[in-house]
Amino acid sequence: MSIGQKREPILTGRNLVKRYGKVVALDHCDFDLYPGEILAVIGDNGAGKSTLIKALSGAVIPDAGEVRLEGKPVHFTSPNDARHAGIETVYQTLAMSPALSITDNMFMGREMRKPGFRGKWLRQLDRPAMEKFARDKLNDLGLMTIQNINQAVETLSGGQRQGVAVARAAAFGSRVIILDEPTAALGVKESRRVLELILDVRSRGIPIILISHNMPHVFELADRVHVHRLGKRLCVIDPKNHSMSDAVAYMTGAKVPETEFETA
Amino acid sequence: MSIGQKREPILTGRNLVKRYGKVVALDHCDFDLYPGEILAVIGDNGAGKSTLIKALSGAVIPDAGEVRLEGKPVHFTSPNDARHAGIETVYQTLAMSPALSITDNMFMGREMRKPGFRGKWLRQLDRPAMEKFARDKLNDLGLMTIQNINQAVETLSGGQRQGVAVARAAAFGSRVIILDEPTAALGVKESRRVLELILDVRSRGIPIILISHNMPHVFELADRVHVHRLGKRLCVIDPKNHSMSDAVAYMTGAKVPETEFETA
Amino acid sequence: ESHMADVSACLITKTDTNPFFVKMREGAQQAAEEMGITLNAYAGNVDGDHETQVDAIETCIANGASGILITASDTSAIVSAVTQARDAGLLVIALDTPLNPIDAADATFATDNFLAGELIGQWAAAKLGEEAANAKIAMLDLGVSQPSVDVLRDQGFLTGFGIDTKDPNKWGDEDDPRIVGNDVTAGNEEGGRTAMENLLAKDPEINVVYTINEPAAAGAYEALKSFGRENDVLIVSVDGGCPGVANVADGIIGATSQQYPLEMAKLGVEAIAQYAEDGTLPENTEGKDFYDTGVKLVTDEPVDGVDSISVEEGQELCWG
Amino acid sequence: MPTDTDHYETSVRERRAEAVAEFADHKPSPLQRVQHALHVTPALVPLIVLLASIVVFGALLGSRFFSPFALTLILQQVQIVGIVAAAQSLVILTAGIDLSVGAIMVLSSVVMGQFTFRYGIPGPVAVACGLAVGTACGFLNGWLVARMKLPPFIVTLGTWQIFLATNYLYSANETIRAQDIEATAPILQFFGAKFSIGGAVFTVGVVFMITLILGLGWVLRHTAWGRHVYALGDDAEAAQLSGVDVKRTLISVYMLSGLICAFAGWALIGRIGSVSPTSGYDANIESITAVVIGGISLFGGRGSIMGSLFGALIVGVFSLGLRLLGADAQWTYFFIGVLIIAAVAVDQWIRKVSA
Amino acid sequence: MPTDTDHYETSVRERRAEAVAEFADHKPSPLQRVQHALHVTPALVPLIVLLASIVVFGALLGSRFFSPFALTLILQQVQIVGIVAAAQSLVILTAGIDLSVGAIMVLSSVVMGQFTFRYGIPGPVAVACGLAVGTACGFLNGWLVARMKLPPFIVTLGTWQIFLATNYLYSANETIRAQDIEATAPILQFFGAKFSIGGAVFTVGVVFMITLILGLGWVLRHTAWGRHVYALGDDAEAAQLSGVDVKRTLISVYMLSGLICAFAGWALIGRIGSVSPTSGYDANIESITAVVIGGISLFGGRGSIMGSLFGALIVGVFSLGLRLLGADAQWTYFFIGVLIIAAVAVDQWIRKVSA
Ligand SMILES: Nc1ncnc2c1ncn2[C@@H]1O[C@H](COP(=O)(O)OP(=O)(O)OP(=O)(O)O)[C@@H](O)[C@H]1O
Ligand SMILES: Nc1ncnc2c1ncn2[C@@H]1O[C@H](COP(=O)(O)OP(=O)(O)OP(=O)(O)O)[C@@H](O)[C@H]1O
Ligand SMILES: OC[C@H]1O[C@](O)(CO)[C@@H](O)[C@@H]1O
Ligand SMILES: [Mg+2]
Ligand SMILES: [Mg+2]
Repeated sequence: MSIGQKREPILTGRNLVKRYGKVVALDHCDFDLYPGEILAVIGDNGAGKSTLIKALSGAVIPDAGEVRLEGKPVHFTSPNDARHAGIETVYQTLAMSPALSITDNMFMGREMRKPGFRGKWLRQLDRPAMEKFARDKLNDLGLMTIQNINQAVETLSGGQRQGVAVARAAAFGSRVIILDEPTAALGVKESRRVLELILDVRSRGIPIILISHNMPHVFELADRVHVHRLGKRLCVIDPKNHSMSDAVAYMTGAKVPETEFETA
Repeated sequence: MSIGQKREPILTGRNLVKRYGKVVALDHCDFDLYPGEILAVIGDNGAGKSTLIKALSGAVIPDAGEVRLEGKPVHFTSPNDARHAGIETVYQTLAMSPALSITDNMFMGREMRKPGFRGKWLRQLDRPAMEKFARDKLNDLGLMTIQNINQAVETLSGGQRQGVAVARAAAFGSRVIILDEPTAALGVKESRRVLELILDVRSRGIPIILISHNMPHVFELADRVHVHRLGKRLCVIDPKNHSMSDAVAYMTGAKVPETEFETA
Repeated sequence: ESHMADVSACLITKTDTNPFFVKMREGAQQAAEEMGITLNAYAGNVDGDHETQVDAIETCIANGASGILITASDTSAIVSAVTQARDAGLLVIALDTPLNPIDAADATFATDNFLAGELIGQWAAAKLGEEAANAKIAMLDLGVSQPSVDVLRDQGFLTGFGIDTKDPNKWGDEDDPRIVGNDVTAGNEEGGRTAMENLLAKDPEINVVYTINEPAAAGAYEALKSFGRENDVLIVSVDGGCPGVANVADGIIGATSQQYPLEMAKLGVEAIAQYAEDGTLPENTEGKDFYDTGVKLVTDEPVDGVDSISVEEGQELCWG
Repeated sequence: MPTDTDHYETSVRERRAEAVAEFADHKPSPLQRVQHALHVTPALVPLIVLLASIVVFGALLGSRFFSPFALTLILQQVQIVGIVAAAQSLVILTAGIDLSVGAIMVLSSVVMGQFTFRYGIPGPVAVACGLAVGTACGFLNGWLVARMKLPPFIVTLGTWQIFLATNYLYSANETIRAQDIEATAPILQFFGAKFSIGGAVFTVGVVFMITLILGLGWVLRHTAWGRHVYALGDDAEAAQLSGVDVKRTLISVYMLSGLICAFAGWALIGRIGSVSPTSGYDANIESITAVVIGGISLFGGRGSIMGSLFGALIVGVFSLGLRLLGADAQWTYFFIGVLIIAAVAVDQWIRKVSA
Repeated sequence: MPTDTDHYETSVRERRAEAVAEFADHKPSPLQRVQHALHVTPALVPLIVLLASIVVFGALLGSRFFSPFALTLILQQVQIVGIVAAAQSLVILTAGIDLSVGAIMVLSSVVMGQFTFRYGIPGPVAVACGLAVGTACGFLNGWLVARMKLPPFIVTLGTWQIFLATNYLYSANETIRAQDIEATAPILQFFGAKFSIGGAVFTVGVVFMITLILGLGWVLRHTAWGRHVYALGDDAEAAQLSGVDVKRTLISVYMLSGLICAFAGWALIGRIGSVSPTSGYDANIESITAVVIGGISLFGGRGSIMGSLFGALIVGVFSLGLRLLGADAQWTYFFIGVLIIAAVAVDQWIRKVSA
């Protein structure tokens, strides 16, 4: 994958600002994602990475600044807005309801209704259709052999859950998929499974934003690395031209980049 | 530091077993800590590391097996028992009460009482003495300049909290100090501060057990590395003779060690 | 008589803590034993607890009882349930407290509550003499839902005292300046004390206290005592239970209108037995729309123009 | 945001369980199988208790208890609590609690009565107004909980007092007599209408209670809204992030709860015939008791609404059974107390082992 | 173990705050300073509300209200709720709740009375037995909560019914007359003994209430046990790991709460003169109301016990003040409802900005 500075970005953020009381979580932050790429976002704890992706995915409404999708300004006021626009997010906390089934969770907030009277007036869910879709999607991604698509998410292992969360994103994310620390707190084997999943999704042409503290993972997967510091983008680097310790030095302020786009 | 297999271990565990319902968290596990060393314990998620150190520190009572301190069998039934024996632990969750002050937290469970009637009969705390002690200990460790020793722990930054937790352990831990993932979820700069703290404590001659997922940290600090897998000690390796990827391969079962004490 | 063995009656009281109802229950139990019939007793949790009484009526129907004796907490609202019981063929007799309307029950065995109030009102007025014109009166009523017994006694007292009651079906609408205020007591000690305190705070010069019953009077007395006013305030009440009469003897209560709950209970049980045997319905007292079980004013300080009995006589007739 | 972290914690725990599961013994014992069945069918325990208590009282009392008449009488006696418990269940499923249910119920019934008698509004319109007032009360609760983010326990502790005081002040504590209602606006007593099948006597209120609970059970299971209610009770933060409009759903739950309480108020008029502003004082505690005995978790997101019907019926069976036995009414309270604690202990046991 | 994760979450948040603080503006505005003051002194808000309401009613009512007599009357009227609220505060500080306080109080007072009159036990011994029964009830609650790990709300919902039923069954609903008590066992009325200073009238009960709350305040602040109560309410898991014997401390809190309720039962005899098994029906809700208005968090670990005294007094001031104004008693409930919601909204506001 090339660092396509000349191509049109698919998702951009300009001058994004978000304050929480006296804390400035986003401080006039810019952001660009190009088609087909894996963009890693790295930064120290509290640098504002999660807030940035929440602003891009409608979970947070920025105080100022602009988000554009395929060049057109968008104003998401809830995660559902972003979803309708084709942006899917796997949050740091996975955002699943443990007591509900895999199907329920995959369709949460965008359930399918039965056709005709029962759907329109009784608002009855079309369970068979939802179950079939869920099963297909899990299979599509060659994910895993889950016995019962109606089992409660709390009965799944951590790796399986992460799989379901990514499958949900992959199934509905037609334009962009965002993953916030998908391997944090995961074991070595399980991390590997998730990384393969990410490459799999990318190979279907969908661009991915990947937030991670794990430098080896970042450098293994990413096409470009967005370094976030003190609430804004410090620079974007090419992992092929930079070492992990460079990245960490930027992140922590030990080293200052010459230009914003070091590798541009 | 040398890998003192010949010396007498200060803390040992033999055949420790702990079951949670159908989960076997400790499966006839052995453990040895030698005087003055930093022993790292590594292992996959859920391998039973935290359970092992809880068994050593009285927070969990093993179903079977024996713990010895300086050769004598001990039967801790609460963290306080282990504390009285000089074993101090900094748990993964820090175990502090956010709304209470630094002093309160440092002395939780071993408060000092005023001398005479007021202490004996009214059970009044000796606040001035406790405050002085807390301040001294934080200074001793050259920890940080905390303005007000009576400020609530919730008003401290994460790094400062970690510092207080380590200071508490260092102040009271005369025999062994146990640290469970002290740098997890910490930023780069703050991690560094904690690592220095650990070296500082070791230089005072107190042996340390360090649980961590962070291989660079483990290999930087540890004298010996205890690899934990499926509820028991798989092997102990010398970080100077082994690579990080060896360690990870053992942890995940990708590679099987020839003897339990590879480096012995 | 063996043919009475399968006859059963129910007694449903407002509470089972007020000594009045405790006695009523004992009296009914004793009468039932004498007649050889079964008695089941139920009660609300607190004075005013209406739903529990409805449940109890339904239970009596389910149990195949021949009749129900009830002292209703909500005299209007209970009517539907009572009608249901009567429709099911049970004889329903109101004890102590008339239903609203009074003919919703087959019969009512009660004190003439208006008269009970009137007697203590007259007595208090006569006792004060000239000063009655400047009296400061505290009215310690039963509850906000104003059940009939509450209204009758209150309005009876005011009438006896010579105060215009305005709407006689309602207390609290009077505008005579001698009334310091009304407050509710739930007919128990705790309520009596707090209500008395509130009214004393409103006007510390209160010198006459009307109370719905003797437990409320006992609470009011505690309040007065704590303000050092126990000796210069006239308390009047209704009930005539032995503790109450003893309080009259001790000068705690000035006068009380004595009721006869044992009589009510006994008559009630007998009426049910009679009805079960041959369907006879009880009769009312001449000229009244209920059977009057009688009321006597108990005091050791009789006044002219008001009939009363002495404490000694009262003690002979008292219950509980 | 405790829900956020609960979720995190759960996911971490799950992960751990998996890693160790590999070397743990997995064959379930018969006891574990029972536990599993109880775990996936939360209304089973209260159902068993209900049936067992019917059998025991039936054995003790014979046909006096075990008759269509007595058994349907229980239905009549629990109808109000049953309807209110349905409302309470909805709120508790969202990890909330509603202490104001009884007050909303009485206030609504008073509005129905006073609108008819004080202002001469036709019965059906007055009923509609009462239902609207109940819904509005629910909206206030929901708004304070969802928008102002105040704890439900405290919000409804406050609105309980407010609604009840409003009820007394507005009604001037006046009871409207059954006879007057029957003459002027019989529709107010509609829920009291009776019909019998054999010896069994049913009222419209009883039919309504059963239909309501079956209907809500269906809606909770088969509509998106129902799934969202469970999701947000389970983990509000996660539900929000995965696309549930948490605030709107919460407010809709409290509004629906208010509406159901208003229906309970209507049923109350049917049951006691009159409009009495002092009724229903204990409805909040009784409904919570039914819900707890019915096995719905006070922490939200778990349990079935059928359970609270069974819970209410268990209380009804004990009350009537003990009364028929001639036992002091206090024994009922005593056993209900024991039952509450036993119910939650069993629940804890089920969760623990099947966790 | 939500506490565990709460802690985790808090620590993570703190860390984040720090990293960003470097580039955030830090100068506190005057408003923020006020918030900070209120945050560190949780009893300040209810104290201000209390003083303000005294001033307002004083202005409206003049010397009828603003007299030593009326003001000490309020103390007498709130003494029972005040004492029970002290017990409730302790439990709520541990993140629990005790719905059985009122039942324990009445049961204890009945035991004191019946032991004297039924068995002829000397007054002081009977009082000691009553206190012991209260403590035993508290122990049962504590044991179920700490050892069986059942939720406090449900445990005490159950024991509430159990204790109350026991009370009725044991007492056979018998009221013991004030005059008999005075003659036989005046010690039972000890808390009712009064003395006056100027126009101010105090009773032993009032003095006990104030001493109790000051004493508990001291103990909570100046003894290890007190610190442990706060620590375990804040985060039970952390407290356990850092060396607090959580179970023992919890049980001791519930036992102390039971003992205090028994004292309230003793004070109740002093107040109403007699022993009446129907008293104190609303003590649980009234005490929770006082605690909530007093600014103690229902989530545990935060707040000062002085606050609940102020909370109880605020309710007392409103009740008497509105009565004296001639307002319907219902207005009191209305305003208390508003006050409850306002109190928690202010609390939320203080936390939010000073967080
Ligand atoms: N809902 C919120 N309310 C208040 N402050 C918040 C909120 N969310 C985030 N913050 C603050 O905003 C800052 C940025 O947080 P953010 O979660 O974006 O950081 P991050 O880079 O994702 O950190 P991490 O690597 O720890 O996940 C932090 O100081 C955090 O405490
Ligand atoms: N209190 C508990 N109850 C039930 N199961 C538990 C408990 N504590 C630990 N376990 C289980 O025991 C196993 C070992 O857990 P432990 O916390 O010791 O792992 P670990 O090696 O420390 O993992 P991590 O690296 O994620 O901290 C896991 O399966 C875990 O779910
Ligand atoms: O509570 C009012 C009730 O109290 C009594 O006076 C008995 O004390 C009854 O006659 C009346 O119905
Ligand atoms: Mg983040
Ligand atoms: Mg661990």
